[in-house]
Amino acid sequence: MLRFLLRRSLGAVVILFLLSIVAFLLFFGMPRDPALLMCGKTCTPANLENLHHVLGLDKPIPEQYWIFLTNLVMGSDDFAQGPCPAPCFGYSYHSNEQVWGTLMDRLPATVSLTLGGAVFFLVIGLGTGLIAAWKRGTIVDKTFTAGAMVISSMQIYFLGPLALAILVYQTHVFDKPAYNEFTENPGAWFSGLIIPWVVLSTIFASQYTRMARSSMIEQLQEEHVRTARAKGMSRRYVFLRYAWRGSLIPIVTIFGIDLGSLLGGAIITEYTFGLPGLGRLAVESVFFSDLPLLLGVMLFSATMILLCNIVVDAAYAFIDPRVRLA
Amino acid sequence: MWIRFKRDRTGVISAYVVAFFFLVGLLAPVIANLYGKNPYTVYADERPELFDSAGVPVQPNGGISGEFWFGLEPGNGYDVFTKLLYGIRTSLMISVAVTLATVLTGILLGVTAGYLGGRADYWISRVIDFLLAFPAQLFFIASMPVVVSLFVSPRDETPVYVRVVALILVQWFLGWMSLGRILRGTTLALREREFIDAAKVSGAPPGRIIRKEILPNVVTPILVQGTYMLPNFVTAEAGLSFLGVGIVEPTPDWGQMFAKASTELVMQNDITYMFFPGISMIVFIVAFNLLGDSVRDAFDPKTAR
Amino acid sequence: MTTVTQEAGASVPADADAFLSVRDLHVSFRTEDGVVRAVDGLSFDLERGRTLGIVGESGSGKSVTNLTILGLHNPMFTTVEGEILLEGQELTTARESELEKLRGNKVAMIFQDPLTALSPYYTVGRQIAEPYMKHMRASKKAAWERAVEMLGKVGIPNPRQRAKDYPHQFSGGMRQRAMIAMALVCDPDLLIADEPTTALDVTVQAQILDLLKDLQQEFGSAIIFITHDLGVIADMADDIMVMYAGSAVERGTVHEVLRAPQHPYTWGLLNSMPRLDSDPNAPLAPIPGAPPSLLHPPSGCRFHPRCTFQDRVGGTRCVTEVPLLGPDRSSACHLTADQKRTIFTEEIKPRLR
Amino acid sequence: MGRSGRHTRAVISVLAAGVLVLTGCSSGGSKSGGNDKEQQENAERQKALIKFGDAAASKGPAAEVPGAKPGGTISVPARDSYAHLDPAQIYVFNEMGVALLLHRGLTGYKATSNDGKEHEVVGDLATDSGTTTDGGRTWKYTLKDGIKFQDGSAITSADIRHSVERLFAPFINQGPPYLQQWLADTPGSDYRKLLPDGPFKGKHLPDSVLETPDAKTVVFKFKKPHPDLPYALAMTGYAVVSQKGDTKEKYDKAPVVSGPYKIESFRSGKSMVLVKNTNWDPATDPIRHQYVDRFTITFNQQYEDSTKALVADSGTDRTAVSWQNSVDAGNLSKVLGDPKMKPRTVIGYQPFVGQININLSHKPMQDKKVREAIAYALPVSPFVRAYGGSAAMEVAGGIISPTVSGYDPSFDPWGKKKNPAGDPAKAKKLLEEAGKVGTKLTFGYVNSQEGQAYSTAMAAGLEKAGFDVQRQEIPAETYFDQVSKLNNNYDIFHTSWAADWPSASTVIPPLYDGRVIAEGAQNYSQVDDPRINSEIDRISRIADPAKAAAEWQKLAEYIVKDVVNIVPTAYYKQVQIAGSKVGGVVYDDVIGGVDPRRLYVK
Repeated sequence: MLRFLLRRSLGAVVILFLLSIVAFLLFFGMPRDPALLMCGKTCTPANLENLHHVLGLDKPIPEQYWIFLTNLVMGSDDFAQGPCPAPCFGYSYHSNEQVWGTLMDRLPATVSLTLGGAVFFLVIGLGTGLIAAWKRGTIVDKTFTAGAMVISSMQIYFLGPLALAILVYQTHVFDKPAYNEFTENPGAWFSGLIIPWVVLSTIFASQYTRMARSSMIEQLQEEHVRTARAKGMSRRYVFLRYAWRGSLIPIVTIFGIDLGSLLGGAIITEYTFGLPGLGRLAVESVFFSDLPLLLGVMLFSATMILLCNIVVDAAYAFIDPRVRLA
Repeated sequence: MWIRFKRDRTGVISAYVVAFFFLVGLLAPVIANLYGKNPYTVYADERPELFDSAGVPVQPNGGISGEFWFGLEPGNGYDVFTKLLYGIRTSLMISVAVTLATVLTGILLGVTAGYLGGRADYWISRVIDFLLAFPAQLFFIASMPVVVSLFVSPRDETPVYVRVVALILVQWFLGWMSLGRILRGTTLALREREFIDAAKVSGAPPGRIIRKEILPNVVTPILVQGTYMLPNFVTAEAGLSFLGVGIVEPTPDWGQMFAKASTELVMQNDITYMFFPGISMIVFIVAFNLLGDSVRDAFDPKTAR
Repeated sequence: MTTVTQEAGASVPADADAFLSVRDLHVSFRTEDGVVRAVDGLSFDLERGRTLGIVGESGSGKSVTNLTILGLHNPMFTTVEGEILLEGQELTTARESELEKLRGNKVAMIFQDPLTALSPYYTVGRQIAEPYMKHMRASKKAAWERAVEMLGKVGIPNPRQRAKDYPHQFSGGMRQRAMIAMALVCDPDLLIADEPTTALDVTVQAQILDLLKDLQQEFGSAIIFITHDLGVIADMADDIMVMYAGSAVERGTVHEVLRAPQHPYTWGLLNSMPRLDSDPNAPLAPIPGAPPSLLHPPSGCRFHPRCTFQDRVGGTRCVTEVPLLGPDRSSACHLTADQKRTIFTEEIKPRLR
Repeated sequence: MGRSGRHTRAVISVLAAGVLVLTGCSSGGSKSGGNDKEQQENAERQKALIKFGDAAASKGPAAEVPGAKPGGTISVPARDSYAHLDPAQIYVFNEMGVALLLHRGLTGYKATSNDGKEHEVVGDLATDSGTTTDGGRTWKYTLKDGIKFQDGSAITSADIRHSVERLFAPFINQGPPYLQQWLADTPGSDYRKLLPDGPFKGKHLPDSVLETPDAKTVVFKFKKPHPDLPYALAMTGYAVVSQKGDTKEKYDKAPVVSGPYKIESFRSGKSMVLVKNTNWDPATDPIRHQYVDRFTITFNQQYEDSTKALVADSGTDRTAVSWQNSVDAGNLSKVLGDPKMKPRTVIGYQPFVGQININLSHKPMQDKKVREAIAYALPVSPFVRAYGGSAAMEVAGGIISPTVSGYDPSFDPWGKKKNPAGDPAKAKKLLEEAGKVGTKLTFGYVNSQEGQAYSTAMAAGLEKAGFDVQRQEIPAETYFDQVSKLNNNYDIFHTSWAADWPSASTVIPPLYDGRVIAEGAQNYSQVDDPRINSEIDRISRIADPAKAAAEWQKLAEYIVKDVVNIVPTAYYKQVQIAGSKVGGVVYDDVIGGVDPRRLYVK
């Protein structure tokens, strides 16, 4: 187990390393000159020069990258804005805040959105999925399947604004979604996120409905399920113990992927509802061509994805005894 | 197989719906011409009496009328009907291109990896793993301006086609892996089959084996995957335009209409507007997914629905 | 007497002391391409303590028949006609809950491939204990003990340890033993073994077969033994029923059927089976052609398209008329008894010896 | 406000476009407050002029706000966090707002009426608004007694000198350039050559430029007369910085303040708490009050949110008012329509004037007929539309804002007020006369939702008149750097400019003086018209603000009507509301928003 985790983490680090390179190069392809942003109004070529120097943009890219890497690992004190402990992505060009700090500021919103949403869509999605599989072929099954089909074809950028328009702007039933710290005001935290949760989970749930149903049905064809029935186990018991256990693998896999990408920033959702999460941070950092921030977000969300993958693989071991880790 | 597909009614119907959308996209200019409007006219200035000073159509339901079948877009007051036609046209054009590109790449790399095996296989697989670890959406957003800047200096007007090409490129870059992986698997399996060995023994050159023996056998997964990928590309493209990094005004585009629909202007005053892009896209995606399922069932009936 | 039989189609009250009796069973599935008549008018009886071997190629309806007995067919696509009486209780119309009480309790089943037939997610011990807990209302603890005991009985070394293992940690043979333990845990009156040895290699086969025989001695349960391997049947079964394309074509005691088979299909089976003592130069004579599609079964005698003795019957009887299976020792073929005997002794036997 | 004002606008518009999805725009821009009423107000404004106050006027304490009583906490919802707190870096609305409570300068604006419409420039740290004996070349300031920083240390001329000298340091790059340019007597940003490293490497400004003979006296010496100095020094950008407390870059996060309030806590992007500065002596301050005990500022409050909360008026929102946030376009009509909101609502102009610049450095644009054609054809309605309709934008006739002395509401040479969609027919005729039909116009627009919206529509309008318009998007955050490049390839592009003080002298010279054409300077249209230049010189010398205003007005009309290097688009307006328990809510024209200094809790 431990060896497995170590090995996987090592792989992840390698991928992150490569990714950071790609992202780094990517940024330097950008049409905007970050110095121009910093330079501000009374900008002279001289100033620009100076800034290029301050930002280290005049150094060759490999060197810049090396600096970035060393800062990341052991922090740095030679930032004009002040010291920058590891993990140091430097300071944002735009807000002059420490990137890591900003990331951590934005994380709670994303986490709240993701985990809250996840609870919703797992419960709803798997619930309906199981029911559909249990009542396979009946009208219930057909309605669920059809409904899931349609909903899963909706996009957050349609459902979201629609929900907002109806619930907020037309009927004023809800306030505009907003993020409030749970610790400060749980009530506001909940009411502020409810619409995003519902919208997010509606769409995700529909996909889980379909997946749960099909994998359950697949499992029910399995011979060992038949054996269990031949043993005289009740249909319900077999359904919930044997078939369900088997369906977990694909579900967990997909869930891991979803969770990872969501935790890395539910870009469109956060953007649609104006939630101050990592996703929106990402979009901002692109708009302001804020190199440190952009790199920060990119690596962070990649880390999330990889992390979740590892967790999922580890989870297999608990679900399926045949899987041996190492 | 073809017969089995024909027997599947939902499949056939959805096939018609999908075909309809492609037709609409294809014939957009013609239809617009007959309808006598284009998606570029600023009716807010042409016909100010139809709007208030914030550009909201004064008539109910977003100004739907005999003259403007789908109403007028809040803001500059473009004609929604023609805008939707052209929007569909743009989005489909891009998505089809992306699909073709990814399929070709998938075949190329997947089959090579699977057939050659060994080092080639190893590296291609690693690349696939690596690219799969990418935060795709984030990558799209971040790279759009970059790719655009590869074609034009930021000082010049970005021609529409450049944005289109850029959209195609970025989506292609992270789009081909899944298919590639599947094809690699299939090829790997095929390679072990007797008839390939037979061909090998009979001294057929690899190229020929791949062409004559392998490709025919991977058509099924390609077709199935293709029908699944295209709608995803459509929504992804729309997503980018929605975020403002894809197609921008005044070029009509599905996603860009969603962006418009998500402005307070629209949500406050003119819900009607958002249904046109919304409903049309849902119908399209549903139809396409149903089609996809039918195609899959038609090709390999074993897999349980 | 061993197996009382009725004319196909006729329905006479089941023989009183028959433990299981199947009457004119029809099973058909609805599929994409049409209705498959998997079992078509099958009847047989079985008494306690006896072993009935059912032989036939795959797709001849052997397995279907037995799944139907347990009511494990998928009710959505399957229609079942005729009756299945277990100690006089009608099973085809029985409610799910009643069937559940029987399964694993009165009637247990062993499947062909123990690897896929055992759940990979639970320990062998637990899977064996489960039915015991359910049917015997036993406590978790007691059931576990029982499981361990059964594992011991089927010859698993240090069962207490192995009970905690998962199926994938067992060898093929041990898995099948575990299967058997699982089937016998509630000492059932009827054990249905569906090709229990096919997936195993020969040495293990022998062990499993011996095991089954011993256990039958001990538990005195009746066994339905399904296989396509006459060799296995020879040392397992008391009686044999040969099935072809969904219905029985020949039946009798092991001796009768193996010593003096009457049906061309049975001859074919014998022919296609290699023997240690047969002349290596004598070629094996596989049955020509392939099993018929049950979508559109051949008219008349289902076997006629592959039968090499049609001409002996003469006329078009084989094509038009369905041969009936008589009671007791009999076979469903239009050849006369003499023809059968002479053809076997003069043409088939030499090739076997 | 000037440059950064516009810069922020650009950045904000990108935020609006890219980041806050639910951006501007509204239900009915149409139904805003009656225009005639405003016309009258404007008329009054013209009369209201800003005088330079003497020692008497500069004496503290400030006149009590009627009904005001001390105590209580006011909560302040704000959309944007404060990127800068170092006064020399402050050039942006919301930051200037809070700076009014934190930083003091040599001079400041004293409201002489309670409606925030009449002001006079008085001495803040100085005993008067400044004395000059040679028409504005030499200005002498004497510091008051008892003026202290928050740490209790006295403010001396040394601090003033330091504050001025550090303006030349490279890391000060966001603030206004006036004083520096005047001292160095150079346009653009060459002034930095005067003291490249600021005071930090031991170099200092010579007495010939800045003289501090004793701890209380500061003397500015210019080569040219600059009668506007008192105005300029009133800007936050020239507020005092503590010499020994100066932490350079870090000062931007934690300044040593001199105003009535000091920063108790500041979590960037989250919140800021201001508490009374005990070392502030009201007796020394003619313009600030210290009624409220605490201000708690919360950031990331979108306009919709703050509006909703303030309208609902419950709990702490009853004692809440936003300095920055205006009523979101969506609720505008609702708020303006609701009589109950009336007493809690303040309406006013922001000092911005929008204009399309015509780049005269391009040959085709040098044909006056073409420019007139543009002026006629250009639809300004798209601009008004894009920013929320007539409640947020008012179609402009000239370039002098209603908040600036010398504004004339009746001036409208191109008939935009009557016909905001433009007059393509007339334009076409002009083009045909000039034989320039099909002239190519490269239209640079800010790449934001609004930018895309109005540029496309404007382009459409111009094309009707027979122009061939090429739209080119410009990244919002570098927009102004791009368009202020001398060799930029845009023929027309939109900018908006806010007067830095209520005199056209901060509008016309920086924008239209042909001699300040320079890389990165603000003469966007690159107009170099001898008459404009000479007039600027002449009017700059007029010491009496009133006379000057009248002259500026004439020059402004000449520019718009006869030079046609720009086409005015709109005056920016805003509506702000406060909680029912907040007193002293006044829309101050000079601040361009609610005056934080006068606030108290009822």
